[in-house]
Amino acid sequence: MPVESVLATRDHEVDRPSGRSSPRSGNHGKRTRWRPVKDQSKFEAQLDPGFAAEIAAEVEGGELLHQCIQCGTCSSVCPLSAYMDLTPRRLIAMTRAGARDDVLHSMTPWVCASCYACTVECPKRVPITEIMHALRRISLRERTYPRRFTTPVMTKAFVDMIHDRGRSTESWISLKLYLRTNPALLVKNAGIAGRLFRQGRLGITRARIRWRDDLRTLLEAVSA
Amino acid sequence: MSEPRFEPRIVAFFCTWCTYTAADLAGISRMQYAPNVRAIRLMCSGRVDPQFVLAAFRDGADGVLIGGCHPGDCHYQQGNYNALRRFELLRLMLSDFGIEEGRLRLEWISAAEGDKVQRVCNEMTEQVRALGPLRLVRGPRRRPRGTSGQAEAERGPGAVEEAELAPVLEMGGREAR
Amino acid sequence: MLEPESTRPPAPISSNGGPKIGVYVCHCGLNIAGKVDVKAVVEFAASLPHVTVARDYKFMCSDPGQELIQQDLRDGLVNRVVVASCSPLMHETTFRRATAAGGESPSHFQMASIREHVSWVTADGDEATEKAKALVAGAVRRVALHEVLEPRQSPVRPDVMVVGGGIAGIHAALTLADAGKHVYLVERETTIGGHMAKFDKTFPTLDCAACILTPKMSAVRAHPNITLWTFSDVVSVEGFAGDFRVRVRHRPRYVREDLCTGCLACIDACVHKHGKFDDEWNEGLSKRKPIYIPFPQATPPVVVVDRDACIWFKTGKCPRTCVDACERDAFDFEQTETYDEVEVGAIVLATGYRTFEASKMPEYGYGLYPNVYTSLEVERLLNAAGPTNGEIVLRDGSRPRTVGIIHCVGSRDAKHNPWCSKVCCMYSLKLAHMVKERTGAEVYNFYIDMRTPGKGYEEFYDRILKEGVHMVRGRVAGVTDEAASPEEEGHLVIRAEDTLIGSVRRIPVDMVILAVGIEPQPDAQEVRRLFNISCGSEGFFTERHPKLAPVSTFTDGIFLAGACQGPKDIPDSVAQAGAAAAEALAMIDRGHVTLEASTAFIDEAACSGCKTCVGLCPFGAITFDDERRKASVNEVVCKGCGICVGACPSGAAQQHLFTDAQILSEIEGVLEYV
Amino acid sequence: MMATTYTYYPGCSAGGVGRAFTESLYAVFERLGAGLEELEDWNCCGATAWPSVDQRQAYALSARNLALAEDRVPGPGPVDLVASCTGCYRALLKAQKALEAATPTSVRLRDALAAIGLEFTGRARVRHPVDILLNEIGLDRIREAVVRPLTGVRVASYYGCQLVRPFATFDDSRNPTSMDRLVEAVGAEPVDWPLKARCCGGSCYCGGPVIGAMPEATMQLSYALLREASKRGADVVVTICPLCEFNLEGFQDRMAKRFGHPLDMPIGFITQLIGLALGIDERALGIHRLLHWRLPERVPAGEEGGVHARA
Repeated sequence: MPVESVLATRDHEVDRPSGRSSPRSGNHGKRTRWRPVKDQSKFEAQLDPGFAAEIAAEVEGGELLHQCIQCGTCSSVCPLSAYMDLTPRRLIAMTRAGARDDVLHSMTPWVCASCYACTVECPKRVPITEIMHALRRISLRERTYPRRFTTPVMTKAFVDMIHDRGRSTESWISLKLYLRTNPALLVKNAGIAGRLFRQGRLGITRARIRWRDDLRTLLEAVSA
Repeated sequence: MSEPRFEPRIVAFFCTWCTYTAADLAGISRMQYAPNVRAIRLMCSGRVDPQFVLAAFRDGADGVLIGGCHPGDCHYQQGNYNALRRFELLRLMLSDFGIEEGRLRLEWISAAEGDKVQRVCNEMTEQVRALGPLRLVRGPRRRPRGTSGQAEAERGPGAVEEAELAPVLEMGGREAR
Repeated sequence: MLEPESTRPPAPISSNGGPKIGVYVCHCGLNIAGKVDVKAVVEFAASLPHVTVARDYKFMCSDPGQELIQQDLRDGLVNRVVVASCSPLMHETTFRRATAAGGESPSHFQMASIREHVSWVTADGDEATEKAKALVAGAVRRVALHEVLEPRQSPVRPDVMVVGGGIAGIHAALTLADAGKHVYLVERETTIGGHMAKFDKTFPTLDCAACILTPKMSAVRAHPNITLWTFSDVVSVEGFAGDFRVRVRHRPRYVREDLCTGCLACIDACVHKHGKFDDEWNEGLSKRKPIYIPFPQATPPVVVVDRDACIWFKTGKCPRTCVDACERDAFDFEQTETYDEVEVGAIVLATGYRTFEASKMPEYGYGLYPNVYTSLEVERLLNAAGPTNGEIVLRDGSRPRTVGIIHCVGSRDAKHNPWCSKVCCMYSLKLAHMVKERTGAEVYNFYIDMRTPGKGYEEFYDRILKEGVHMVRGRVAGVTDEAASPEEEGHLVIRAEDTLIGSVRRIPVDMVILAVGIEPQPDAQEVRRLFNISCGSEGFFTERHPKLAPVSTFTDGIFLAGACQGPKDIPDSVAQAGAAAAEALAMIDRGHVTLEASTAFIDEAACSGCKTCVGLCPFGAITFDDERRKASVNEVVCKGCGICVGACPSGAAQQHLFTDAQILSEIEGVLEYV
Repeated sequence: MMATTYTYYPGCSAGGVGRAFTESLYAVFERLGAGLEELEDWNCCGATAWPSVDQRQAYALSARNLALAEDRVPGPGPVDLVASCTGCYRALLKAQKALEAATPTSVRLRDALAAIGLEFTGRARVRHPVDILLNEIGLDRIREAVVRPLTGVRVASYYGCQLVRPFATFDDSRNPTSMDRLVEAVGAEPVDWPLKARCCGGSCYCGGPVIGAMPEATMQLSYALLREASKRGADVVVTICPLCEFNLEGFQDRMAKRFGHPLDMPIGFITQLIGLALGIDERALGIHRLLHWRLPERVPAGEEGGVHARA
């Protein structure tokens, strides 16, 4: 699979301020690990010609992704594109080309903050944020999402909690998250938790709604 | 799908300057739309005589569409306003005959709006399809309509007798000469 | 070679000369035959009443196709013709002519549009065939009732009006005038020259705009065949091809054009010692006095008084030093609007364009950051006659060291103008070159796609690349003064993804130039109504055919030149202006136009004298004889709309080729198939 | 307009970091003669997490809230459902639009609601408190109610992302001004700055420092905002999003360490600022829950003895 080669820097290097640090500051003395370059060519057999249509069907107005002119407005208004392995523009291009595996393994949809700047600014009205959400759905479904990255874990924890209780409680979500991703954060953020507690801003009681059965019935009914 | 879908027949009167040109544009742009609308070209929507609309219904149309230039854009200054006035009058008249409102439609479509021709034709076809065949009893002069050849027996009570329309059609003493 | 592909033996011809209809179904290559079962349509047509011949052919509009019709007419097989092919707006004239050439009245012809209205818009072949049959049936039933009409002709006046005095209007006017026609050139600004007169250099040759334009401007003024009306606008247009009556309003300049010599002594003498009001010609980058001339070579070289700024008009108290300074006594503060009415045979519209209003895109900071300029403003800065005498300086007088040029501002954007403005890539390259040459600055061009089709254009792009202009492929998301690093401090920062390297770049610059796109004039819709032509929803005037009639309009006698029809550069505008002039000349030199045959007439026997029609006619073509209590139509004035016919309660008013009987038959036809 | 009572959707963060927002919102609305009544048994809006799993279910969550709001207020008039958290506001609004559209999804949602005995008839309209303050209560009424004008206080309004995007219902999505107008109404001086609707990186979803997805990215984004606000001379930054507020406020010490630049920018909610101008007790406004809150000396002291409040 070409996935490995294209996204060799996935996961551990996501958090790099590539777009912001001054060019002179370089790599901050980090040693660059040599990696053999794999064949990056794309053979038609590796591409999925129906992928763009699949995404388009997932999203209202999704067919507009065929209108994309690759101008890069989305990437440049995106507050987080510097931290993405594929800029939003590239993600759209690869979606259109049918590079299904690369797209579904990309970190980009999980880095997206859903701030909708791209959607508002796109000169061709491509609903980019919604496409990001669609890509998340598919990558969760097909289990191609980055396992140790926080956002997918968070998503699942959040959805589970709502499903069970109808409401979320920030403190509990965070706790769950730390345990599943990086327990060290428990220690690191203990001070903040303490402060929030003193300010009365740390909800301890786990909230829940009364008609939880209703909620479950509703969710089942809409998925039926 | 045992029963064939009802295919309404719709007669359209398009002014040559705007709507007919827009229909040409729809063609040039290869915009696909329902084949049920048959356009008759007139110089101006103001030429649409109420008797044309009534005659169309009598002759087997299930719907009539009138297309003219947008207000203020008439090639002849105000022909489309005349069309509008007659249209309002016709609507009243048709409801008296029990012909549903949805069977007659007036649209302003400019020469640039090929997409509107497509949309309006599709909408109108679906609308009239939903209303079903116009239940208008025709005299022996008219042949049965459509390939399905709806039998006279199918026409239940409440169908409009053509005789009722006759006085209107004859209003000006003008039958097809 | 004629090879009729299916023929029905001629039916016995009735001795009384009744209708014998020939139906000719066109394949139009595969345009029709690819969808419609042409044979089935022919067979169906042959079964219709009065049809004596039914044939199909690959291309009916071709010579052999027309010959097919003419032969059948000559052989007496048919005396009425129905062609089922493209839209009548396309080829009706062609086939009417063929019918006439076959010896039959051209009015014994009817067309069924089975291409634009059927094969091109219907997905299913069977349904398309059924619809084609219906339209053919309508045409056959109607043509049986067509009457013989003699084509009416009307003489063409030899004079021409050209509206708009930019490069397109100037070129059209000079071409027509050189051919000996009298031209009225109407311009609403105080000078001709248009946008081109504001430019410094023109791409790709970099010749100076003034050097090539001003001789033409002088030629306009000097030409004995041109009446130049500046500061004037068309207020009404009446009549039709060959005989337009146009009313023109002249706004007062408060200086007599026939006396002013353009010595400009009055401007020096004005009580305002310095310019105080935004100079529109310099895009507001400089100030002018209440009395001014837009630029030294303005044509005509006549000053104008700005009524809203002039102290005399505002207070009535001014020593009027300007008047004293004028040796020719050219001032006339009592001037009012005057009107002229002229009769012309043809009109050329060359009303031009405007540039996109940059403040509509606040993300680019125009109007917020002083050093964000539009391309037009920079053209003025570059112009030696401009506000800085050709120096590229920022608002504080300093020279920029880095300049960013943003392409596609307002263009290719679904939120603003979806179209490509065509000229911006090239003029942005030109500006990059000029700015680099004059200031030595580093220049960054931000583009989405480079579009340089045109003679010498790609070569120009090569040259600019060689000169070291930085080309960044990415649409700019925003211009900001927010500094994210020390080197950005005090600069404007342009943010764009460099899509070719896949990273977002922040480039600090001193000056931003917005390559604003081309859009229709704000009053395009009103102008189009005035001249009774059509335009797209955006406002560019619609040509009669995008390929084959690019300078004609749907209104005979009115032609288009320049960017009023769509974004165009100077060479294209001039070429189109020449073409429009040639079309106008062809019409004038033919000497006559064929009038619409479909005029109204009154069947006096049926007229009840109700006068309904008289008030309805928008053209006053109907008169009423009080003595006989009958209405009558003046067929020369009648435009053939049929409004009176539709309204006549007694059926006395009728319209040639659109009689009640004909239309009712067509209705029956389109409904009574299968 | 007097004594209008709005149905209030607090959202999950109202019980946590957003507590001060809710408290001040109640206090300010009450002072301005508008009531807020919490929607009974409201459920989570689904935020951006649920659409990442199932879009239709996400709509269903919000649809229930909209239907509950309609159920609570008898017809036939419209029901304004006020959502203070911008994430909830956007999610509810999106669901409202999905319900209103004539699409198969809408039909499906309505059918699903029917399964639990609820109905969406189109009466429910999602509104934001800023929208209500500006367009229902009105600037005039706010100006009249001001007892302690915040003269001279330079306030940078921070709109965040989802208040104006993707739906700009009552403001411009690129250059919003609604909060600035409120700031002006209470006598303070709005600071115009280019980053007022730029993402702070603190969305629970993309992972503020607490979540820890991308601490560096979040710190960079928040730091850029704070630095720019202080560069433009802001005394205080007010916002309308519990997460933005927490994110901008809670990590200033870490940012200071990371970027080597001292930071002490007061962050609060716009409703707290308005509340102070209306003379509402600081405790009622939840001022004590803020970390850096402080207004400059330029403010004339009120009867409570100044507006210096640090928790």
